[in-house]
Amino acid sequence: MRKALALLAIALIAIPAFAQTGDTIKIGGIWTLSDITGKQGSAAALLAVEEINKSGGVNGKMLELIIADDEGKADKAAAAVEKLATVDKVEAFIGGMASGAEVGKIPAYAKYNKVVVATGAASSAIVEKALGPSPGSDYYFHLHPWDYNQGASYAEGWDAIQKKFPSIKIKKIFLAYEEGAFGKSSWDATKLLFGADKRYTIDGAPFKSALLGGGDYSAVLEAAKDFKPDLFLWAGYDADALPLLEQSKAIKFTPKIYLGAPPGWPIGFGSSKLSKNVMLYGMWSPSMNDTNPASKKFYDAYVKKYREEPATYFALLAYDAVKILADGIKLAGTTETAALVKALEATKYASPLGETITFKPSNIIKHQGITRQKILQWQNGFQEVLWPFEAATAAPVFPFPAWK
Amino acid sequence: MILDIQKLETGYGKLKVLLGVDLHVGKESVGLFGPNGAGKTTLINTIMGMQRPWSGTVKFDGQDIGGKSTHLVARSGIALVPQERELFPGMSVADNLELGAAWVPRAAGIEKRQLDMVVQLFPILKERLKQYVGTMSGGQQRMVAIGRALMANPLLLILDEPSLGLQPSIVAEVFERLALLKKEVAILVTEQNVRESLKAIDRGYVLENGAVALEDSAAGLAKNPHVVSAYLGI
Amino acid sequence: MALKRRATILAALSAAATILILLWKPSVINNGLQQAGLYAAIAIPMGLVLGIVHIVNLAHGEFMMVAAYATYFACRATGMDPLLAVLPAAAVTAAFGWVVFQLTIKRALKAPELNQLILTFGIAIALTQAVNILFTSQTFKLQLDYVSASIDIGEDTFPVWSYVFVAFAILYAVGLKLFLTRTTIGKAALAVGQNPKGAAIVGIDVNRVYGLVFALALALVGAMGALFLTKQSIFPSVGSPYTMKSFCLVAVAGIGNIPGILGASLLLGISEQVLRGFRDTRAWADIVFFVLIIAVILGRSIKWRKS
Amino acid sequence: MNRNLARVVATLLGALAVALPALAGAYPLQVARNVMLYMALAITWDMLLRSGQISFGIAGLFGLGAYASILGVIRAGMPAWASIPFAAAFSALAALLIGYLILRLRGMYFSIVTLALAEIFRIVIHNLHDFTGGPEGIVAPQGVIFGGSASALYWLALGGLAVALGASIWFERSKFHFALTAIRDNEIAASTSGVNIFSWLLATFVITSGIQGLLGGIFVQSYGFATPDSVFSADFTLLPLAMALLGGIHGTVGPIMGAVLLGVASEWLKLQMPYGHLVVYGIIIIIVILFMPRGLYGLARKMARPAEGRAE
Amino acid sequence: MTKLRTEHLTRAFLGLVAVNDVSFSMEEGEILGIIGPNGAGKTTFINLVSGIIMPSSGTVEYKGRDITYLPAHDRARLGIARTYQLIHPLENLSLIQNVMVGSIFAKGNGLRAARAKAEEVCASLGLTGLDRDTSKLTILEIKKMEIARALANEPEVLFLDEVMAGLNSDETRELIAQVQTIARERKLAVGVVEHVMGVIKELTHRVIVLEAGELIAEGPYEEVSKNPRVIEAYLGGAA
Repeated sequence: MRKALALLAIALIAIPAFAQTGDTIKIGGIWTLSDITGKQGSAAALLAVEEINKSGGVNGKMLELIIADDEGKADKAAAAVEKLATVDKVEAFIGGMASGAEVGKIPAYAKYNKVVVATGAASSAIVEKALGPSPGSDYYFHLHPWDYNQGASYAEGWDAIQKKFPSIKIKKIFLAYEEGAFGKSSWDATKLLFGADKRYTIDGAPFKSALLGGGDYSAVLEAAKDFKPDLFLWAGYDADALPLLEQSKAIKFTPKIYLGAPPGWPIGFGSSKLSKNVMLYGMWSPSMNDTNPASKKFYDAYVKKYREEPATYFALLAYDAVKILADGIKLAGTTETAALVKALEATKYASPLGETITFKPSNIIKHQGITRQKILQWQNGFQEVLWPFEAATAAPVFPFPAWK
Repeated sequence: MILDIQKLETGYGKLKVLLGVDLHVGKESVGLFGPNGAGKTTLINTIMGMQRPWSGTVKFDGQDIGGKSTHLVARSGIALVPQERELFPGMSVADNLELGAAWVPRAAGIEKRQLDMVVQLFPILKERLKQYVGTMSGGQQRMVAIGRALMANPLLLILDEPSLGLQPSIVAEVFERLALLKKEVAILVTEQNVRESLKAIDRGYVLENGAVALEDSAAGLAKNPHVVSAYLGI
Repeated sequence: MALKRRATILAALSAAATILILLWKPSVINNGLQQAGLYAAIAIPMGLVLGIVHIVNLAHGEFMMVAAYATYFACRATGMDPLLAVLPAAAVTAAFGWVVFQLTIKRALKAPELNQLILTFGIAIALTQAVNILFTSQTFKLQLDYVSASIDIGEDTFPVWSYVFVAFAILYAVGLKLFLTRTTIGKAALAVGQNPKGAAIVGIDVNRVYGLVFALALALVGAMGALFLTKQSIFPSVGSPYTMKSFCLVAVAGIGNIPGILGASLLLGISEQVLRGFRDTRAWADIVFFVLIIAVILGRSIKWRKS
Repeated sequence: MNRNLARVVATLLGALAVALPALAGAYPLQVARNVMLYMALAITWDMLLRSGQISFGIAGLFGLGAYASILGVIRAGMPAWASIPFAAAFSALAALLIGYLILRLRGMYFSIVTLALAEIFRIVIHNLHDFTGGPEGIVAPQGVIFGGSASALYWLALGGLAVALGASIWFERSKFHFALTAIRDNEIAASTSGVNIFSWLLATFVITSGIQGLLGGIFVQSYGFATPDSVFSADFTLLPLAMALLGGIHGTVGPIMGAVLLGVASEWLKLQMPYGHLVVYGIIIIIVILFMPRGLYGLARKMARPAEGRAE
Repeated sequence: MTKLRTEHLTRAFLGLVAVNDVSFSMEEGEILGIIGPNGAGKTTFINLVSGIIMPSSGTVEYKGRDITYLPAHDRARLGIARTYQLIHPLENLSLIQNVMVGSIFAKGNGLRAARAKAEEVCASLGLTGLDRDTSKLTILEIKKMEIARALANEPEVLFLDEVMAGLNSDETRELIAQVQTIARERKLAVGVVEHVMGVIKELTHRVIVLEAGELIAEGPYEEVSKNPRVIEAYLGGAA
């Protein structure tokens, strides 16, 4: 709690403090500040700005980050863009998390045609569609993988893992997905990518996430148990993580691989006995500090500044967004859109997320950053990266142990 | 003097309803008459603390109770049988009666005695102690309301239109019982059924337009031509 | 009387349905019962407040959330089991609720019901957001072994922990029934609920009873907060869906009908699970709740018009 | 005198609303659009409330209109502008059918049934994946209406507000005022004075629902997408309700004042304290309800005639 | 000419018969007193005739037309109007607006025509200060307003339920005179429920007496008031 207050105080002080510097490059950052992703995302972005300014700024100018809250709503998000663009006169935007709020920003973004380095929004059905094809959406640099990117990367990852570890054999996959947009798009992607390939048999069932008033998984778990999957995976939220495991244990449901794909994990999940050998999809874990110096540098700086762990990879995405943008401006020597877009297209940024970010076309837009998520596993209380192998921190433990 | 009201004024919003009422009740049974809108119910509400006095005093048993909360007035020893009965329809007769005594210090420890008295007064209630009040007829409910008030072992019993909505035969019965009661407790009763109630009271006031128009003994009222023409016309 | 007959018919029908489902898919009944217990135990205190204080408390679930957070931090600090915290949580939440009542709701008791509704809506926002500032939107969860308790019957394994909610729901319903019909203060509360004016006339301090009943309801909510924590994750907005569910259950049961909440919860819990049991109806499980509400209320209104 | 003052204020506000695109930047315009949307919803909610019926189903009819509009464009090939009146008609028709069923209910039961219906609409849209896009939502292929022009979108929102305002003022000055007030004050006296209670309630429900659908259409076309969670958000029910109550109910002025208060307060607070402003928002609601039970407008009227304070 | 007639009108609530087999009729220009002890069913009877509640059995006829199950608002349109025992001003409407309601909905007048009609009716009752809130009216004014609202319906049958209750003797006298004038000038059939017998005596041409829901006597007041059954009903037990 003290940490939270400290963070709050710093954030409150930070905004006006930067506002006072004279000749600056203003960047607008929009997040849902009441959400942990927005809170830590904005904090990490501030950290990046501070680091850049400490090392002399960008082309002799200081960076200034102005933060606005979208409250997770489309209309408020649109107002935030307008405010940053016209009142604060920012020269580029970063931020974003929920797709429903991100779509609200797009008309305004398009109107101002300033560079946006987006940190969230995975929904191709609404966000990517609303952005539309190049060149209309060229200003938009999307860091987070689209939902179909994620699905494709898992298919790729599991192929690779099975090849490398012949003892791991997956034939039947069951997906328990929360019934909202996130779960549904995961299900669509899974069906498409794994189902098309005859090597896998796919089944799935929706559940109501505890985040939205659910929390009883008995029906979906019974269905999964009847299906006897090799890989059981669930797409829900952090609130579902432990209750799902507890209820799985209660009905003695033991798939060979038990995998969760929430955007974040509950506090202290690793210290729970049930976490043992649970696999997960994600982008980053503190265990990468051991293998990846960029990760360690970010982690240490963040913990030092805010005295709390970054609990979500959205913090790193926001940090990266600032760094990528700053590098782009350095290269372009201006924030003028056409030049900056060109400069950003040349991005080769070694991210603390453990990969080098470049921008390539995705299904609709021209500038997609990360396309792969990682496959990780909880081992001894830590998230160890299994795949991609270049970022791996540990070998998989297989199979998932039977309940005692 | 049990109840002593002097120069009482009150009203609703800007409308003054009582324009200086003087009224007192000793160890006796007093009637309060008057047409609808004369202020009878307002006067009772003011005594009971449901209506704040604008000026004047309300003394009960030597204490000023003007403006006190209703529950404190009730605990001090005034029991009311309201016009609308105000019973607890979803509770049994026994519970309604019990609640009449439960919160009044004067009734503490003698609930059994009071209950005996009530069922003696209204034998029909004895058979129906378990019945929900909401399922009873208006007349029976009126008896429960009177019984509930008596359970409090009150010093003063106020009855607001006890015959309202009752068949004539039951009206007669109620007033018979009231006549029996007046030895035990001081009574203030408002009534439209003047003739019947005159049998049960010692003295009466006629309230008109928020002021006492007439005060006389029961016998005097029965002879008064104004009362006869206004209330006993038939 | 009509009520009793209807209840009997309903009971008979649901008994028959239950047996059928039991034979076909026993886990549906097992899970439905436990879910019903959770719904009922949370809704009953709201029914109590609505029945006696006549306030629709839109901050109901938020109070449970606050209780769960308090319990979580107490348990984490002391290593205590949340089951031991049930009573302290009840006491603390009751005290908290009493203070909130005195500061806010009491002043709005005579206001139009819409004002009360928005007042408690404001309280709900303030509580949720205050917790959000203090603890962020991240989820917290205690991990307890007994939550995964189960019983094997033949080939099937039945989880049983959530029967603790059923036990509490029954405890609440029976306890409140006894309290309201057997104790003096309980009878006073019932009397206030049925007729506040009549209650004042017999010497009951109506405002005090309102405060006490509100605090009592919050004690029950607080205990549920501790219990809820055993099974579910907590986060700032965890309570609000339960506010709405409780509100609807209370309406279906009929205001002031606390045992009716048990029935309504049972109906809801089991029908949800039945729909979730079929592949084709899974996604529609949510709708059953609202369809039932409308059916019951419309059905009842037609009956009213007839009589 | 007082009435003249009100007229002057109204004229000034109207002029301000019309002149705003010329005077203000894109940010105030965007905020004004948000405020106007909620204001219009608050007014329509209040219009039904004048009969004593409390609807919790605003979000349902709003969302229904939103989907009618966007699906009208996508599935039926309507032009975007035409889909907005279509949304109004669709919600009005839905209200007509529902109204027949539920307008005999009173009090809390009416409220709960409207709430449940809103949820049912949401779940149905949520589950008809192939037709509605399901939980992931659906995007208008042509993008935002009017090419996203800030002033055009402002006019569109102002137009929606004007429809709600016009209807509300019409209600206040026509037989609706007499019918609804009489129904609210005393249904029995109303019916023996010849008021056909059910018909007037139905007409009011259909009209206000139609406007709510219209606003849904405007919302969806202004942002170019719909998801069940965004257009059926409980905010569209609770915020208008809170705004109307805080401003003062049973009239056009109160909801306007309430919407300005809450709409501007929420935006202003956000600038003052980016983290945690929603707590203050909740506390504002609590304080206003406790200390101004008749809302801002009620308070203003009370202060305007202090001599007559005593009654009530 | 017979304006209103009931045949065997009966209404029971949960087994309790409130109005039992009442047959009566009202003629044009007649002021009919409806009397009886508290709880005799007078108000229920008026509720049945004005359509607020529906009878369990029996019929109601208006100018020869069967209106037994016609809703209240349609009866108001046909020409049946009434006031209420407990005064119920439409408190959120002003005095004149209260009166206009009758004209607008029962007669389908536009607002302007309704206002003119309401002003005319108010003038005939001596009501002034027409734009006041109802909270600022005296009891007499509220009573008159309720009568005015009923009259604005342009009814042919008017029921006044305890309209004199709560008035002092001067006010009562004033209102009696006005009701008589109105009934005569507008050729109304008026039904009057009153407790104060002086009013009934002065105002009515004929009375019917209800007791426990049954019609027990009918005729001119002088005649009925000597009927022993009536005396017993009123005074209870042996008088």
